Amino acid sequence: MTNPIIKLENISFAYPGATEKILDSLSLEVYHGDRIGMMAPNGSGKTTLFHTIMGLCRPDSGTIEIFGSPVSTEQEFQAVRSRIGLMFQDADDQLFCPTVVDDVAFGPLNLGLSADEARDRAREVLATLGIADLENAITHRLSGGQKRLVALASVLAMEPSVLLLDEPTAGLDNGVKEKLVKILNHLDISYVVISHEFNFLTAITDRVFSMESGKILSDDEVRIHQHEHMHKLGNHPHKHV
Amino acid sequence: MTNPIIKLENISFAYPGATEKILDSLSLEVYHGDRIGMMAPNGSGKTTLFHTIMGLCRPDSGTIEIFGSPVSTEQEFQAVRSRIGLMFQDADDQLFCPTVVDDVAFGPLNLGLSADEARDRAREVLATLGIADLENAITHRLSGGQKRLVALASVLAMEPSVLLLDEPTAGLDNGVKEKLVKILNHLDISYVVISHEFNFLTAITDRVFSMESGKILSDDEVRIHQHEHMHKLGNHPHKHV
Amino acid sequence: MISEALAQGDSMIHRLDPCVRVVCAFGVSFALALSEQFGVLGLYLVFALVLVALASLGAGPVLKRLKPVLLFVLMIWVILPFTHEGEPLLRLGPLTMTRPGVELCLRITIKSVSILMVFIALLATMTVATLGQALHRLRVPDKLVFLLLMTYRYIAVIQEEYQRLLRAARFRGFVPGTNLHSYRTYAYLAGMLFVRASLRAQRVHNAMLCRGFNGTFRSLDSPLSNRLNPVFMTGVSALTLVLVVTELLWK
Amino acid sequence: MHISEGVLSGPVMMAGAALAVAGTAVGLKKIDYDRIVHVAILSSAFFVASLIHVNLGPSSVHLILNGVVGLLLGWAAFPAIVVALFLQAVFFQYGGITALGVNAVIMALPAVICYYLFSPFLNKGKKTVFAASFLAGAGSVFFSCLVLGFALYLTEKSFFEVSLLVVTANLPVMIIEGIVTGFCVTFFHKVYPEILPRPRGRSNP
Ligand SMILES: Nc1ncnc2c1ncn2[C@@H]1O[C@H](COP(=O)(O)OP(=O)(O)OP(=O)(O)O)[C@@H](O)[C@H]1O
Ligand SMILES: Nc1ncnc2c1ncn2[C@@H]1O[C@H](COP(=O)(O)OP(=O)(O)OP(=O)(O)O)[C@@H](O)[C@H]1O
Ligand SMILES: [Mg+2]
Ligand SMILES: [Mg+2]
Repeated sequence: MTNPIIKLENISFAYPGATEKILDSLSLEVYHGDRIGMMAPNGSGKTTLFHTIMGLCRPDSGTIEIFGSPVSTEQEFQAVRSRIGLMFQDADDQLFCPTVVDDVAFGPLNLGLSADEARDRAREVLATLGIADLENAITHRLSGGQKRLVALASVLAMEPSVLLLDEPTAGLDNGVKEKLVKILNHLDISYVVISHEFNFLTAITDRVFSMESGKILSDDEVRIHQHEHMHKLGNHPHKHV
Repeated sequence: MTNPIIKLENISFAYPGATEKILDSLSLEVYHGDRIGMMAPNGSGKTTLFHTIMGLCRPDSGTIEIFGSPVSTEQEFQAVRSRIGLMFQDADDQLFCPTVVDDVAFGPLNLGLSADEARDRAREVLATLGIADLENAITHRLSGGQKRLVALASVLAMEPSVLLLDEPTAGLDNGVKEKLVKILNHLDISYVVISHEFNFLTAITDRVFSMESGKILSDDEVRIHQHEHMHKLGNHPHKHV
Repeated sequence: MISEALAQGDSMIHRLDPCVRVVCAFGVSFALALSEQFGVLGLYLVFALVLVALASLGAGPVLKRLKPVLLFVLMIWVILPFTHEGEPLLRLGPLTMTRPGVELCLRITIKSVSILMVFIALLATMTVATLGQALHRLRVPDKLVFLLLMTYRYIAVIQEEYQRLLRAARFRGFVPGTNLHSYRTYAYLAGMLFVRASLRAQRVHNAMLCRGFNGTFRSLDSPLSNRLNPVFMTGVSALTLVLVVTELLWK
Repeated sequence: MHISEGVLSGPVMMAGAALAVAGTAVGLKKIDYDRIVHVAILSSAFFVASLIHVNLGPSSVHLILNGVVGLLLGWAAFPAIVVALFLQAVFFQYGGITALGVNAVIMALPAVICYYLFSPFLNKGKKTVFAASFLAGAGSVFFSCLVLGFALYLTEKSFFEVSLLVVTANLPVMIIEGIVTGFCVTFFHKVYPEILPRPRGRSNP
């Protein structure tokens, strides 16, 4: 068996000043080829978990190994950060350059590519996602769905080995969701996706985890949870879907 | 048959400077007791529609009647605005006062109530929504779900005759969603709700509309759309829900 | 980032009417800033310490908040005594400390530390929401009070937006340095903040219109009646007056 | 950039307070009810932006950006800056009450001056916009230093060296502010020109 790409072991974390542990001896392994979904209530720590993997929240205890080597200092995290593509919960937070191509090229420029190389890389990725025509569009004037795709492009332009997607579909309509499903199913990359939508998750992942009291719950518990939920809605008059 | 509360007739609207019509001879009638859902792709003009009803976007052509009388000037809109409760897509935009009670009392104060009456009204509404304990909380410290409920409270404190809710559930977990479903099903008020979530909409509304090329589509078309969508997902391996 | 931790307490000062606290803070601060005599300044220092004690604030939080001014004070002690001309007091190798230099430093130190302690004890112990209300009742123009409260309200929102933007930049390999790329990136981040602030302002203005706003600000007034209000007000006024008179007579 | 509490002499303090009150009054008068939310939220943005630290060799300096605020708000920059400084005092104790007036003048007066000097060039070509806003950014910091130095000098003649020191120490800051303001305003120009003031004569700042 190969080594995990991301390996968290007994990670505990509380925000400074807070007493409650958001992550409590949490362990997680992500292997090459994994396509994992994550579905858990608001505030259960999903975003915090992603930030811990990226080295933005430093755990109080536990170890993190990424690509087989332990990371704990800012230098070590900086070295691996560009190989993990994190897509934010809100695409608006991720797009800060004036035009789409500037934004997608921002990461490659930081990786040390020349301006021309970075621009070429950006164009390539935009073409792969089918949004080549947006190249010179002003980022903040894009529609919600377009922003999401550009954010994905700007993450993919770093050529990461694994993607972390934080609620990629919140506020998106079904058309854009289906486009995302297609794109993700065609990308040859491992990913972990947070979403509150079961249908979306099942369409793009092989397993769905949940989180409760700072720990990861396995597939089975999630399934039970879902049945219960659907039952509750069943009490209200609602159309057959 | 009674008169419609809101009646839009042949409304056309384009943002200044833009050529494309966001609303294109759109007509809509909302009657007393109506519980309407609205589900349409991003950028199809749902928020614009709500803003047109409130007089925040002035249509280029067409007529608006609210509570039976035509409105077109700022004065006329000001007079009816407080009787329509619009809940914004982003709760942060709506909660602009420093504390929760200030915010909920802001509307009643503008309606001419005395400070004491306004405070009482605010407390009452907070109690109805089960968040009386938040009264003196600082608005910007609230969690996403709490903000949404306080925004609803601040709209309800105006005692509107009809509610317009713009994506009240975006980014909320199922717990908060269920709470909203319960609250909305117990309120004796007409409303129009925008949401991208079919389950949520069917739980709280009697009909679901959609929008396409600047016009409203009726129930049937929406239902077909949904079936189609579910079918597509069926192609991917996914768990039974 | 912005914390109003000091406002949480429940001391005698916390229970006073905010208007009384604002008026006292203004009066004492200006009287203090205009004093020159060491004796009087010493008394003000004691006065400020008493106020901090009355507000039951721990030494830790107060010292933490005094840190910027303490650093400033340290800096002037290193420079001013040696650069100021006048009667020499002490020779340290090639450097000469002058008496007027030392006196000036001492005066600035006492004044700045005392004024800030008065500020911390009386004003930092209320939330900005309360402060805004107090200013409103003290007839500060509505527009200014509104500006203060609204600015306060959105600082946290915009601060979070900035943190997320910066984080996004760092996740994409941005390492700040002294170069054009870094400055441009920061300019874009700051520019984005202003753009989003402006777009948000439009939405907030709309939200206000929807809730019946028509240009007049109304607010919930909640004066705290407290037996101590007049006592405190009189006490502080009397003490300040005595100190001002002493200062004047001393000359 | 500010003067600490307890440094200024009475007359300087009072003159600063009077000027600040006057500037704020003019600014408030220019803000109508449709614009007040805009001014307030831009003031929050100014507060946050001024906490941004950028590298300068081995150390770092924080941005000031009063030039940007001046260009965006004109006279309304005065009350916006006063409010932001007051909130800084409340949250960080960067100052108290008595120096607020002088500090407001230090930051806001140059902002308004730069608005009048440079905003006419903001609807020109890209290079002109960059140059004008570079000058506005660097210039407002420079003017701020001058006002600060002048206030110190009026207080105490022996502060002359300190004043000179302030100006020279801030030379690199001026350049950084110029560059950042230049990029910032060209950013507005490209992505959201509506935020920039319209050419004067048609509407009031
Ligand atoms: N910077 C912070 N400081 C203190 N507490 C925080 C901070 N960020 C998040 N929290 C708290 O940590 C908990 C977990 O937050 P997190 O954002 O990880 O949840 P989440 O599962 O991503 O929720 P959501 O579904 O709403 O995105 C929440 O209770 C939140 O209030
Ligand atoms: N202030 C504006 N100026 C110019 N164009 C705008 C403005 N606001 C919205 N638009 C455009 O109008 C169209 C409709 O926007 P609207 O916000 O009404 O869509 P929506 O259906 O609410 O979408 P979403 O589901 O993303 O909220 C979009 O194409 C948008 O880009
Ligand atoms: Mg999250
Ligand atoms: Mg919308």
